[in-house]
Amino acid sequence: MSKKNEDSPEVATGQHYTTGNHAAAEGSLAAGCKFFGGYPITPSSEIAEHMALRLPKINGNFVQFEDEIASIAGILGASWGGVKSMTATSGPGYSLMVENIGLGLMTETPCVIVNVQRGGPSTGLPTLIGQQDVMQARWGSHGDYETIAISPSNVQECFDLALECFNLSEQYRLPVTLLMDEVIGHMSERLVIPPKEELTIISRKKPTDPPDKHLPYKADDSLVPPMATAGEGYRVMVTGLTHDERGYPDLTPEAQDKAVRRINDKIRLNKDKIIKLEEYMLDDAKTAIVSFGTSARAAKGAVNRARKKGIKVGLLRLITLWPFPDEKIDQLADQVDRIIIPEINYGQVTREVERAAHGKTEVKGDFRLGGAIHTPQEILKEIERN
Amino acid sequence: MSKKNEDSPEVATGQHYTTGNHAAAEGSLAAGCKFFGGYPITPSSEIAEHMALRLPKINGNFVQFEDEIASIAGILGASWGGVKSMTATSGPGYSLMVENIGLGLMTETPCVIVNVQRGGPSTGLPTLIGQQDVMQARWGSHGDYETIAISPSNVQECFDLALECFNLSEQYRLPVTLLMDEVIGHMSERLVIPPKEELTIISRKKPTDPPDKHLPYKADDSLVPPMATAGEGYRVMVTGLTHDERGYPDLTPEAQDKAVRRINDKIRLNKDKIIKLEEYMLDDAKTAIVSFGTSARAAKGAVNRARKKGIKVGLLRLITLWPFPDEKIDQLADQVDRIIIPEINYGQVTREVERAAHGKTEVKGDFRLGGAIHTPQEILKEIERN
Amino acid sequence: MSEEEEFQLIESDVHPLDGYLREGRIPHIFCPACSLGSVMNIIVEAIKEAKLENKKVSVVSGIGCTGRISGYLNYDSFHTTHGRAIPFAIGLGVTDPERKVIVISGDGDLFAIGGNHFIHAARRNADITVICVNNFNYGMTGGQVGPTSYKGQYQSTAPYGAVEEPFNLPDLAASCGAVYVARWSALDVRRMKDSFTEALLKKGFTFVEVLGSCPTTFGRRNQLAEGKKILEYFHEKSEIQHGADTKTVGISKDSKIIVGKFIDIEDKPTLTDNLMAVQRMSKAKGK
Amino acid sequence: MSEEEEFQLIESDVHPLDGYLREGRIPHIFCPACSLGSVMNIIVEAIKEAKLENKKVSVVSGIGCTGRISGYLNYDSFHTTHGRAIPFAIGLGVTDPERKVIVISGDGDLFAIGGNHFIHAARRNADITVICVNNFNYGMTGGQVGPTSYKGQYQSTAPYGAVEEPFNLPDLAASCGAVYVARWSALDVRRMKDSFTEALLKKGFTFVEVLGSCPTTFGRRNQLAEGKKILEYFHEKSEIQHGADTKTVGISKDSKIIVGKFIDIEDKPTLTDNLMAVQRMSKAKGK
Amino acid sequence: MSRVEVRFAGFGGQGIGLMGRLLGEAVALGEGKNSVMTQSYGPESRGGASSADVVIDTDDIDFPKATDLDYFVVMSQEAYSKYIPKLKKGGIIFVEEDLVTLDEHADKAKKIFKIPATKIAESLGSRLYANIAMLGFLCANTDDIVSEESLLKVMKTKIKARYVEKNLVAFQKGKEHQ
Amino acid sequence: MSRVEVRFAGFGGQGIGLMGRLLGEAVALGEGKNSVMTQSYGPESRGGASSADVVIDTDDIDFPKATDLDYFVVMSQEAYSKYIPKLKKGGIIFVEEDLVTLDEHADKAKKIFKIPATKIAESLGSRLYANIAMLGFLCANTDDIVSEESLLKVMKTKIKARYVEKNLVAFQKGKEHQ
Amino acid sequence: MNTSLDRRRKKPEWPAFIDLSKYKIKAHHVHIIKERCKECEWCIIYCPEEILEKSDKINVKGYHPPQLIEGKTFDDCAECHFCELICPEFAIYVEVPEEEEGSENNE
Amino acid sequence: MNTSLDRRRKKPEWPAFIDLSKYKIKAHHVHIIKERCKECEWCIIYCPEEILEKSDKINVKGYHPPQLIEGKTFDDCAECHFCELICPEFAIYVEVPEEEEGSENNE
Ligand SMILES: Cc1ncc(C[n+]2csc(CCOP(=O)(O)OP(=O)(O)O)c2C)c(N)n1
Ligand SMILES: Cc1ncc(C[n+]2csc(CCOP(=O)(O)OP(=O)(O)O)c2C)c(N)n1
Ligand code: SF4
Ligand code: SF4
Ligand code: SF4
Ligand code: SF4
Ligand code: SF4
Ligand code: SF4
Ligand SMILES: [Mg+2]
Ligand SMILES: [Mg+2]
Repeated sequence: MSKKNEDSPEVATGQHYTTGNHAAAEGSLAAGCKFFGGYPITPSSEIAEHMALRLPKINGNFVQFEDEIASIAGILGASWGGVKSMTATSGPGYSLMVENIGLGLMTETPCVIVNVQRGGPSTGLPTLIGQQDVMQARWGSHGDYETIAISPSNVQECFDLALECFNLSEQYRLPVTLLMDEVIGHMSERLVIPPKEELTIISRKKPTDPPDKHLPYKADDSLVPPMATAGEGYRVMVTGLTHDERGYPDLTPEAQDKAVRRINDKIRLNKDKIIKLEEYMLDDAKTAIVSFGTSARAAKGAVNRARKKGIKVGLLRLITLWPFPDEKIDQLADQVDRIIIPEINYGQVTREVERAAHGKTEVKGDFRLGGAIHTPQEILKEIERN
Repeated sequence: MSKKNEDSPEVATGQHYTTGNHAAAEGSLAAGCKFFGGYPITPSSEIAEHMALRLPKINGNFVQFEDEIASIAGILGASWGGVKSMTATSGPGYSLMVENIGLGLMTETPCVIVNVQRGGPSTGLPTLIGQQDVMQARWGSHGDYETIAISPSNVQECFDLALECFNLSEQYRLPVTLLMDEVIGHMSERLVIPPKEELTIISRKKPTDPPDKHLPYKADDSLVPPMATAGEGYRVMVTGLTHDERGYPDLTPEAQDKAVRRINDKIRLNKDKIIKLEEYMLDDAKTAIVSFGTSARAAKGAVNRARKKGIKVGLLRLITLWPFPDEKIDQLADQVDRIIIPEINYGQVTREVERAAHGKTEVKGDFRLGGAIHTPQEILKEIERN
Repeated sequence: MSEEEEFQLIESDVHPLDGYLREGRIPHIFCPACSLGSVMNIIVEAIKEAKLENKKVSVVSGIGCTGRISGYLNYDSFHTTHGRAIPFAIGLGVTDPERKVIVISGDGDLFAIGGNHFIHAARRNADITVICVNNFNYGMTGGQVGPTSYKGQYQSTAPYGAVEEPFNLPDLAASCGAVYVARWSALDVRRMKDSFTEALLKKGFTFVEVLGSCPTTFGRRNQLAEGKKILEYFHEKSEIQHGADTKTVGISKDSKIIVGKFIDIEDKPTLTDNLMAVQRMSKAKGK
Repeated sequence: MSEEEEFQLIESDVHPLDGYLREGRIPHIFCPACSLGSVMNIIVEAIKEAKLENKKVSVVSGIGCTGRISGYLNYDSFHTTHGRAIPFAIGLGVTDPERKVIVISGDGDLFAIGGNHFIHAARRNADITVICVNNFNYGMTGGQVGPTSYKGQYQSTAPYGAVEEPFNLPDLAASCGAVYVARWSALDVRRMKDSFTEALLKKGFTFVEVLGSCPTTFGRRNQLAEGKKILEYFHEKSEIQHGADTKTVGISKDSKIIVGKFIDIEDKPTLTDNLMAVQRMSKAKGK
Repeated sequence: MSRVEVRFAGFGGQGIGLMGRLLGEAVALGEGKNSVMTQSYGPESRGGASSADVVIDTDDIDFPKATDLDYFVVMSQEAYSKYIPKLKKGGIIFVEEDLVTLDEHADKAKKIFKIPATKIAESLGSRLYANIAMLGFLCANTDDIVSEESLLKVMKTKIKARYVEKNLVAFQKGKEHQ
Repeated sequence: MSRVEVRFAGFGGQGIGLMGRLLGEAVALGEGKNSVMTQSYGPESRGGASSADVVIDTDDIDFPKATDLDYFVVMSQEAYSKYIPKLKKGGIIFVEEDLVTLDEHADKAKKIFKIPATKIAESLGSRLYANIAMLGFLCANTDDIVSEESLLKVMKTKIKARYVEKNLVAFQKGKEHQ
Repeated sequence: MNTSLDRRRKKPEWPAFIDLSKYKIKAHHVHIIKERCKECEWCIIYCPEEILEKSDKINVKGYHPPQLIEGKTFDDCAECHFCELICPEFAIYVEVPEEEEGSENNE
Repeated sequence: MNTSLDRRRKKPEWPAFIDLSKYKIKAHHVHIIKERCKECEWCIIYCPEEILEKSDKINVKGYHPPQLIEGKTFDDCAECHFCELICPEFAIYVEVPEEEEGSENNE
């Protein structure tokens, strides 16, 4: 894929036939990403490779670090240097990153981490699909935090949602995870990239008060403080220790409550604005399928087939996995007799649905443990079982 | 603390006044731990320090590695070398270990990891309490797995449960987490260590078939295969890749299903044997407190105070956090009008209780975000609120 | 007697460098007779001396007593995670080639958990100045043995004395490609300042090792329980050997301590130079 | 024409070394003309030559094409996580001083993500033999640039050519304290076997770098698309210099490639020796 | 038009993925239809079996993998044995005749096209052109997948400049093979 | 006997933790009562405020921290200001008189004992003995906490051999201080 | 087929990587496991006696395993085992008959 | 109090770490922020002019900040700033009056 538009070379406006990985890279470039720090890992490496090719041309920098820990640390540094930054990895690499993702969460550093999921645990199935890192994206790092994770189901969405990840990351000031899977990452489909003017691009809010008045961790009602970065004269003070509004370490329960509560609440209280869902034939459904990523494609296939047979079934596709759409599930639990969750893991989203459904409907996971995806026929069978 | 018994120098039989950290170290030694690989971190370092002092005397080895990743890798290696091994850390270190904890889970390697929890996320409150790593202990590493995590509430339990962790780890062949917290770790109390003969010590099951017939990853009904280790002539083949019963890499969905399902099911199906709970005044309770670790002490104080006032309240103390006691909570949800969960985090066990209660009772978390513990008075107030 | 007569020195509430420190953060948390305060002092003096524009200076640390230094300094400062100051600094640095990024951290942070980042940054000739305060142990966590502890040194996790060979930091830096390498003890404050200044004014990967005094967790266990004893020790053992072959400057118990400027290489392309070159090439080639 | 006449060589189904390989695992996954198969072959020959007791041999790898070698060998074998073979091997090794632990892995595994473990293991003089097959790139993941890629080398993440200085592996090993350091190209099979044998018979941290042929992901992008071209390249460029100063053996594009045995030090206490000493001291002192 | 499923299969190094990508793109950008191309990799991208599916439809494509093959293009014995059960009854097989021996499973095929693609490629100097020869052969003997024009266009943009010419010859030779 | 709460407080380096540990162990192993000792650390164990709580009870001790101090042993101004609100009305204060200036909050105390512990310690060669001098002073002026015998026994086993003697002297001097 | 011979001509003297004098020449067999060969040609190119060449036959993966050059016999083999050591596929090896007699018909 | 003087006697010549000739001597003030001092004694031990000593006074943390040795005056100070540079507490510093005159009463 080569750039089409000389005026905004970061946006490869036009029609392409490409992979989810390349689309995610292009979406990131379109969002304004100027720094990629990463370490190769199957099945995500094509993202790094594409960024290595594209970034230098738009005066961005690609650094292949010595490992994933350096990569995440490097992109946090770059974000504080004032540029949008990202990395891409898969399960084993994400596991290595969790400590410093925590630093990003605590210091409220915007950046994007792509996890192209493969089968796990451990080295598992390096080249085959898994959707087993859903819970890790939420709970992988120590300490209390809320976070955002988004899951695309086709190549176009890899572009759109990569861009969205940057927007959310800048708006809410946190590392956001684009949780892809191997099939989406390696699948080729048509991708249409609009002209730059048609894209909505959000960047971090900047402080307006002068440096000597500025309190870098004081937030207004949005709960998200504006972000001064290095070199702007604000003499930012950034620490992973519990800190006060000045950013100074303050190792007291009171400071901890204030700081940690806010970084959690800025997501909890803005859930509705953040969460994206696709509802498909749910209106009259008595059975709901809840699914995401590649699985959701098979699920849609199953819904189509079932509807042809007259079965009242619909699909709730979770585009946003975290924050979890508790309210929507609760509502759905009131409506349907059964929720089926096809997922390529041993019951991760199913657990969350179970929690949010409050016992009001039957919740049934349909699990594959990795390496292969459900077929529509298999899910249809599950729908028809009763 | 010095050894008292010349015959079994690994068991410091006698009465001591010591900290939770030292007690956990002694419990590990009593369990037969002969290798500690670690990297210091507050508030866990005293465990390493005590092991450095004690292990060489009993022909064990203490290696301070260059970081936590090397530490966990090292203890996995030692376990395959045929000895019981352990490490101790806190949140940031645990975060660095999750990738290789995954290796331990996938390769079914017994070992014990102590996490003395401090306040997080990130560097957070290095010297102060948190209970914020409960979910991480379950979901920190990528891929699907089940695991065991245990939480002591006093110094004696640090000894008893450290030993129990080794037993479970050897019996079920997996890394087990002793999830302590800063207050328990640093608190001094009386500790009574019984003579060696009175301790139950479990070691990994060994194969009985000859090397040329042996299938290292073939399990019987227990779902736990016997474990041949290096140097025994079995020519073990250990890999974090998905593998077949021979241990050979087998990168197919079928092998994945078989291997990953079993390592999950060996815990899921043995839940009842693994889970340890303390029930306190629950029989006639209309309000239940569910708590663990240091918080459970304050909770017990609150129950005592409330009972004096005639309030029907009881405590379910989760000694085992993972696997989670779903059935017990479900049962409790049938019995009580309300479950209150005091925990030093922003709602981790509360989420699980919410899931397992299936909407049958009110579930209310009572959160502290770290650095301080609830007082009995505060929990009492929560009990009395209605 | 008047105050003046009693104390004779002129009493004051403020220090000329207070403006370079974050308001309200002094007194710092360092122990009495810990040289970290001195090093902090000297860093500020060197930044002044090098005439760097204040807002173009960033200070990055990992975790440890030494790592706390960044947070006291009134520049853009970043107190990251344990061992990760260097990659953070690299990311920060490449976003603006005019920025001067200083990494200040401890021996454990930079050479135990962070060792890999150090050798790679030196190899890449990343544009950062790394200052390591080597106090021979992990101060912050209570005095465990570390990769610079000498054989026979007692620490909480080496109750029978350390047995491993320590790293020779200047040699490690040199063999991985650092363009400037110096070592001074905490007593050599003026030479330290000169080295810091030189390092700051140089492009590429520059490294200064400072032998620090840690009376609390190192000294106490090694018959050097007071800071003044440790400085005395440095004073007795130090020998200046500019340009010494770094292979020869390893430190062992009771040996001479070779200090000085060991390496000062000119004109080696830095990471920033290389990234710029890639940008140029990418535009030249129509790939 | 009979079979015999057509092929002339005697057809067979089994190889004399098959018993040293895990049953049913050949053919291996390595590409045509990848030297990893040869290295595997030579490791087995060296273990035989060193007359090690088979059940006292463990082979540990990280992740990568090279890392797959452990899994084919019919010894106790451990295919760990990326970069972590060395600390795993240390833990494994200390549980039985009689065990010989061989680490075999790639340049990325041992020197990118695993670099810290390497330098620390060398510093500690851990009792392991580390064999690195340096194929100048990350083969397994499709050919990314790595810390041994030379300047100007093309790889998928260096589409404009690599710009960073590579590590000089023998020098890094030497400066961290390895007691045995040698380098051979994939063509030097017999000398490689001798070096492996020597390394296996030595106590402490021994290191052999093998320059491997990776036609698929390295060669293809660098005008060396066939394995035979890479071997030819090694053949042309190699020069044996036993005992060469390791500082001088760095590899750059089109430069000479110095191979040979560079370091062979006697009688340095190993990690195992040191741990034993601690055990003795702990029993002596009544602490 | 309803869904058409094509699977290319062989071993690593034969350029199976490229065949899929070229066909997929030719369909999606050249023919105005939808197409999804997915690949299945062996251990981290080399050795062993390799396959690529192209699913073609005028409608949206929900499920991206091929399950009932309309066309099975096979270039190794291992791949043949592994995937032949997936061939739709009445599907069509394209086979590299020197590397694959068919068995009774192939009987369900409506038609079988055979080509010595590797030999053809070797005659052009490298076995690496075998995939494109096969693609030419496929293109010549089908009419509901893709036009030659679309395929050639994609080949010219997607194949590295210095290899384009030889590949076009290989394509031609494949096309002409009877 | 009901719960007794003792808090020791000062700054890092004064040996506050040791005071707590000695008292806690003396009670638990010497007096047959239960005791829990908890510490609160500053930033990773040095500098700033430091405190140690000892809770003593004949019953099981549920909540391990001190909240209503029966005894407040204070050795720095900062610690005094921070913790004096926690003193139980009618509680007792032990204070290092050279380092702490009391204020009106101290009025709620039943009794206040003052000692120049640091000066006493300095007279023995090091301010490091101040904590033990204070412990002696505490022991001499209370009767519901611990016996001198139990304390001395613990001191002899828990303090490094080479420092025991000086500490015993400090203890004695503290005990004798009026 | 001459490719391998052409290549060989480019090579400098052999001793750079193999010392022929070390290996005494005697009758023995060179074995091939033909389905394993992946045609790297290393045995062919680096055989010090230059007795091997690519065959025309292809194996199941389409590779051409080595064969003896016409006119060469096992007696020309130096028994240096170089082909055996360098073959990455465990496809070629040299076996010296335990007894000189009967070595020709041990199939 | 003589401790620091005793210590000083052990020292070899000063130039090893400070070159006195570089600093011209003139009148100026040495300032102390006494609550910051933690009594490391470095300013005392390493003052090349040996004009400082520990005072008897204690500050709020119980430390004894330095004072001028009896009989010494600011004129004895070499203005080398060594005490200022080495003080880990930012507690002591030297200020040269802008103008020589009036320097005695700038308090
Ligand atoms: C991941 C992680 N592991 C361990 C720690 C605990 N820790 C904090 S500082 C430190 C070592 C400090 O030693 P050094 O870098 O030498 O600094 P010093 O305190 O001696 O100046 C350690 C191990 C941590 N904070 N994070
Ligand atoms: C934590 C982690 N990060 C990244 C990877 C992906 N990965 C697998 S092998 C490899 C590099 C292989 O390079 P090298 O060690 O040189 O081995 P080669 O394949 O070249 O023999 C990488 C990056 C991984 N498996 N785990
Ligand atoms: S512990 Fe050591 S390094 Fe840390 S502040 Fe105290 S003296 Fe300094
Ligand atoms: S990619 Fe390279 S190193 Fe890996 S098997 Fe193929 S040729 Fe060998
Ligand atoms: S052993 Fe092999 S390489 Fe050596 S001469 Fe014989 S055929 Fe040639
Ligand atoms: S060395 Fe082995 S694989 Fe290569 S051509 Fe010879 S027999 Fe075939
Ligand atoms: S400046 Fe300070 S150190 Fe120098 S002579 Fe004056 S008082 Fe002494
Ligand atoms: S150097 Fe500073 S802290 Fe030390 S004694 Fe002098 S004034 Fe006090
Ligand atoms: Mg240190
Ligand atoms: Mg490699």
